[in-house]
Amino acid sequence: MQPAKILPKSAFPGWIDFLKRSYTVVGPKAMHGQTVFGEIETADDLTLEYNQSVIPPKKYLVPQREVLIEYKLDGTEVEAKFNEEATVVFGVHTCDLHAIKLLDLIFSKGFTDQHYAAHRDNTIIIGYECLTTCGPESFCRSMGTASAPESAYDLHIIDMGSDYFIQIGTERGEALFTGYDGVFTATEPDYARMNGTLSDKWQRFPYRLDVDVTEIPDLLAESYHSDHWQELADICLACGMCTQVCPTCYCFDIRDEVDVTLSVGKRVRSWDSCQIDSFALVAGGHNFRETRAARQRHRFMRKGKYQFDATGMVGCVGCGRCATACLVDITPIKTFNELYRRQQQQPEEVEA
Amino acid sequence: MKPKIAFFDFTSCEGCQLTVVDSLQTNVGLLDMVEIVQFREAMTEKGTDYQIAFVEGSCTRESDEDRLRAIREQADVVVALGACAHLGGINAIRNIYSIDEVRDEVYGDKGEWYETYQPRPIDAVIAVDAVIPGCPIDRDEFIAVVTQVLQGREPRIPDHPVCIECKLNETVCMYLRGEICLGPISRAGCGAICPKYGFGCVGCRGMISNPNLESMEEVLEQYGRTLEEARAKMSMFLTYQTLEEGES
Amino acid sequence: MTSLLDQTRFSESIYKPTMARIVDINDLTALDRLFTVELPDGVYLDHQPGQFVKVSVLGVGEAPISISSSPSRTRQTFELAIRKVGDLTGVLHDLQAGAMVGIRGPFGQGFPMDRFKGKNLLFIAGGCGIAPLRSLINQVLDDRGSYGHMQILYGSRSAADLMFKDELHEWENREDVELLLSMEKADIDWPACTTGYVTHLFPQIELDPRNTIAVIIGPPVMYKPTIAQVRNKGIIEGNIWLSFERRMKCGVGKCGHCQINHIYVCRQGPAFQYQHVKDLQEAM
Amino acid sequence: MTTNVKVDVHHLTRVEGHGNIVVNVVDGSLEQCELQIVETPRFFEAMVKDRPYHETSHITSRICGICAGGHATTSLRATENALGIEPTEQTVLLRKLNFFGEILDSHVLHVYMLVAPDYLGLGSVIPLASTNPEVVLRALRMKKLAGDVCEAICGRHTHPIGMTVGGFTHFPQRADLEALREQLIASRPDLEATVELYSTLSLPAFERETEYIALRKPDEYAFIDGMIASTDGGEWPLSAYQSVTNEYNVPHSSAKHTKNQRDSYMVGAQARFNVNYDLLHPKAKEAAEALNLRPKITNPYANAAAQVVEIVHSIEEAIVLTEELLERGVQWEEPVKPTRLTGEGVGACEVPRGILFHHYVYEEGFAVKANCVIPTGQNLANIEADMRELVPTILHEGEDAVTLKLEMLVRAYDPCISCSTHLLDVEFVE
Ligand SMILES: Cc1cc2nc3c(=O)[nH]c(=O)nc-3n(C[C@H](O)[C@H](O)[C@H](O)COP(=O)(O)OP(=O)(O)OC[C@H]3O[C@@H](n4cnc5c(N)ncnc54)[C@H](O)[C@@H]3O)c2cc1C
Ligand code: SF4
Ligand code: SF4
Ligand code: SF4
Repeated sequence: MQPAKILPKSAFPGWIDFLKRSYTVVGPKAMHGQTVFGEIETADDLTLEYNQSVIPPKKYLVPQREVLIEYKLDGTEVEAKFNEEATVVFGVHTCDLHAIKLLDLIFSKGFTDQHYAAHRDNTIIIGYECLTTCGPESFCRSMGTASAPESAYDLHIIDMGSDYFIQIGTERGEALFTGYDGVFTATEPDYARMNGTLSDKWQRFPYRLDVDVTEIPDLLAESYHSDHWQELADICLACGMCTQVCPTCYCFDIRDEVDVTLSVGKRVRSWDSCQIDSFALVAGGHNFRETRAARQRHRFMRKGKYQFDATGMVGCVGCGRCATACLVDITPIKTFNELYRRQQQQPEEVEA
Repeated sequence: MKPKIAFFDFTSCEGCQLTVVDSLQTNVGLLDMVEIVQFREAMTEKGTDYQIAFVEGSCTRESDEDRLRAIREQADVVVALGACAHLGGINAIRNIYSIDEVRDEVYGDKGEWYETYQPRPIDAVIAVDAVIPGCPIDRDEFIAVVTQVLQGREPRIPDHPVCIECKLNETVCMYLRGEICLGPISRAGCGAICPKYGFGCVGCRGMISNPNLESMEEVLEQYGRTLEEARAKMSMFLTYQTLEEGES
Repeated sequence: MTSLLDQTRFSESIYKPTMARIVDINDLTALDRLFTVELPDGVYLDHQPGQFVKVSVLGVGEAPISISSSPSRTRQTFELAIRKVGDLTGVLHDLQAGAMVGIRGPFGQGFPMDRFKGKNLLFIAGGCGIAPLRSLINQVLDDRGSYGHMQILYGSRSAADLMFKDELHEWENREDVELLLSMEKADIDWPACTTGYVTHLFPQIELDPRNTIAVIIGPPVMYKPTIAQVRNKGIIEGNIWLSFERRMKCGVGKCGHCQINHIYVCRQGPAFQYQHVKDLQEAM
Repeated sequence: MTTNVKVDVHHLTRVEGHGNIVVNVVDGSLEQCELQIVETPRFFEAMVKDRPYHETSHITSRICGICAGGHATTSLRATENALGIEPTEQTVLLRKLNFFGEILDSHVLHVYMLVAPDYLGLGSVIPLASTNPEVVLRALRMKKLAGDVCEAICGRHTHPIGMTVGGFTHFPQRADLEALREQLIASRPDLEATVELYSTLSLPAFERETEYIALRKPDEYAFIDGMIASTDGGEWPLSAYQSVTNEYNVPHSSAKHTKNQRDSYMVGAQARFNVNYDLLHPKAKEAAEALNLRPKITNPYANAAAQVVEIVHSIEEAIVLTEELLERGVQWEEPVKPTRLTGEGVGACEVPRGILFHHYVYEEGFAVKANCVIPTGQNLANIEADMRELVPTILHEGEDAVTLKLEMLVRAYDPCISCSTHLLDVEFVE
């Protein structure tokens, strides 16, 4: 790995200006009491100390709405469309870096999704080490996502008070400093300070899960027939907010949109949600996941087990977004802990 | 041959027809695709030979019914345009009063001058093939529905809650701002424009077909709002539906 | 020459269809039509019976459709039996020969023909399940010597709903094929036709359970009772094969619509060995 | 000379709402001359009854889809006056900007799509799309600009969202305002072309002097708030609106008629022009010059031309306003809270078609009484007076010509009929 860099905070605004010359720069911005990823004009727009953004930065890799192909209706022209905008995404939290790693696996597995790949190729990801938790709903430490995974970032920033310690993940990350002279190579004492900062942070991150994350897939496998799904279904609004805000949800719909003269059109992909009634509805009216209970189960099984089976990573990274969004307070922590409690109780019940 | 389309207005503010005019701003090509034979708000000609009829407004009197039936008779496709036609909408607010009360209170001694009865959606009178919901309708949805009809397809509108679109906008939830919102039980498709501009959803596109009303009550309670407040909010566009339900 | 799958996989986008021409359209029933599709020059469809393609009409949408023709017959043209049920299929039915459609695929796992060789085959179709099964049947007929005894049970609502009537007659007339029909309304003059569901045909058949492979394709409601009958005949789970239909948007294991528990029907299926799916609650 | 003329225009077209023109001349004498308003009564005053104060503007905006923003603004001003709310300076500026969008939208619709076809001998604007596409595209472009102004401020033009009692619930970003300013400036060639188009149209020659009433403010061409002013002299505070309008019912109309110092008066662009000419933006005055308009205009057909002048005024003032907002910056402000929940108040705005009054009584935050007096209602008596004077002078032109000229006359007033149908008699306790 390349030696890390030290960027004095005083030099940070200049670096942003420098990057703006070649890239669209996006990052966390304060918006009406929330944080939202959006375009950055100057360093002042950035709020690097932030609680979870409403929508994760996945929106830069799998946009909410994306044109896949454009065509003439007579078939004489059919053209695939790809993202071409060179973007730097600033301030991605460690849990979101894990989520991006998972998306990378999904979209390259089997058939490579070239549209995702184009976004990934054009998007430089700058992680930001969380030094405190993101408020009451997050549980990254329990999910093992409170530190940065190496393969997901190009650069990773650790706030060390007066300076930023910047880890280099890739060559193209390092290249962001090419031609910028406000940055220094990290030295031994810098590494020592960085290590101190990192080891200090853990006391601020509580464990919130009663079960070890490695047991989650088995726990869910055993909970498939739990009554708890119906209990969740009783209160679930089936509004789909939980999946929209989740950094590891990527299910999508594809539709054709045509101009009113019926001459040209495009095939558009947009986010979909397994919590919506019609998600698994087929012609003939058969709905393979008709009940809210089956849909809630599917959601948590996906997070806890199916995505693990497919990628080796648990599909929930503990960001807590869905818990914040859900109006009836269905949360992964409560759900996982409740399933665990029931699993623990079960043998005793059998004995009694 | 270009399909002939006609627009009809019943009791309404004509905002939906205006939105149709506005949709031309970005889709002027529509004029090449169809022949508009009637559009009273915008043209003098009145053709009676048409295949597609867009009907705006609620049915609010006996004589409207005949007009509606005549439209149904002529048109192959009848599309309800906007909340007034789709739901009864704003016009049905007064349905909480009996028609006699309306006569006495509102008309006074001039009650005999004007014909009226309890406003209703047009599908209470004739079969409707498609709806473009909303107050007012969404321009893009109008164009999308017309396009689908031109393609010979059956238009479909979303049947999931407004919340989903609201989250995509990254709007601060109205409940967190201490306001009430019908988003969780209302039909999306508007881009959650009301919460986006700071006003809790009033359900102008109608309810989704499978709302979790019990849970909605819990949401209200959890955020310190009352069922009465929610009912009041629902009464803006859904009075006709609420009353119908109460009767059945 | 490139195979369509390579064309799909290595085109700049897996979502970009190859434009192909409909060269022939024939009515099968009032609701079903058989489309013969011709790929552009230099592209051939290299498919397995049981696989599907994504068919699209530009400006309308895309749907997964099983390939109904056998790979043993043609390479540049293939057949799709399509039922008019909704948006896209409605528009497809309005097309005339000569129209262009988009094709991606073939996708999914078909039936493992090598494993069927030397075995007796029991094919069970309900309704439009005959469309994908026909690909398999014709493949076997074209290489008849490699397989054992062949039985086809086909359940249909009425005579008017029978698909591929000409071929049914052909199969009926062959010595080496045993074809039994069931109809809810048996209003046809047919040598072996029983009133009722396809499950009512089982008492009429004899088979060697140890050497028979059963393949079942039909509407969702058909699977459970039919599998029960097949099991009843003594056929083990490992010798029962099924094919599933689900909502599918991408066809390549991304969009999530076709998931049954952890399984993506579009990638691991649509053809499944019964034992791999029998415990999945959402499967049947 | 035979002098039996019967005009019966059933459901007048290219106007908002349903109205019929009925004229019956028997043996040269005018037996009947009416503009019948046959729209079903809407009962808006009854609809807002028992509703919380922050909902009234959302309901009353649905009186009319074309001047929805005007109704909403007027309603907000009435509620604010009733509940003792003084909006902030920023609120006043944002509302004004939105209002220019509103005026622009409605006027462009009227002058291009509703009135212009008459002068070009067409039944609608649609054939123009193939014969003179640049005219139609220009109209659509200008309407889009109007819609964009409203969208930036309160979400949409028809049934605005972001305006609320005491302020706003949404604020334009700097980038939105910058984009607006650019668009507004870029529309100047379209303005010139609009003025030019109208300078070539020849209006029917008809003059009838009447009383012209509009809001007036000392320092600006009034659209929101002000005193009620008349060209016959006199200024009244808003609270005295009933003594200005003197509403009365007539049997052939589901909209009430009004009169002030004469038997009828006129409101709308022409009245505003006559009352407030001195306060027009200089560029608007230049446009008036080019259109040969000087106060006081007494030909009612010229109302559409006066609207063209106001289009210029609105865009030029909107540019000034956008610059001012950019300079001072737009802050997120909580709406001003009511100082009382029981009270009575009147609000008035110059909506596109003229002066609009909303009047509410609230008890404990809920509306108990409401009254709206709508511009078209105020113009009805005046339109009929025009018709009565006009018909005898054109009888010789034949039935078709009489019909067309009467339709054009009514259309010139830009009537908004569904707005004006209200029948509720409300007694206000003084
Ligand atoms: C592997 C596989 C193989 C298949 N093979 C064949 C085949 O060989 N032949 C064949 O005919 N079919 C086949 N199908 C089925 C075929 O894919 C569907 O019939 C087709 O997708 C229907 O598309 P459509 O656009 O016509 O219908 P749609 O219009 O998409 O839907 C039809 C019905 O679905 C429901 N629906 C869909 N979307 C919505 C919504 N948003 N809201 C409410 N309801 C909705 C409605 O009930 C509607 O009537 C196969 C499917 C799979 C998965
Ligand atoms: S399931 Fe919830 S907590 Fe877990 S990653 Fe998704 S949004 Fe975050
Ligand atoms: S639905 Fe709303 S916008 Fe449309 S006509 Fe009715 S009141 Fe007006
Ligand atoms: S504001 Fe309304 S629509 Fe938006 S998330 Fe909250 S409840 Fe749902």
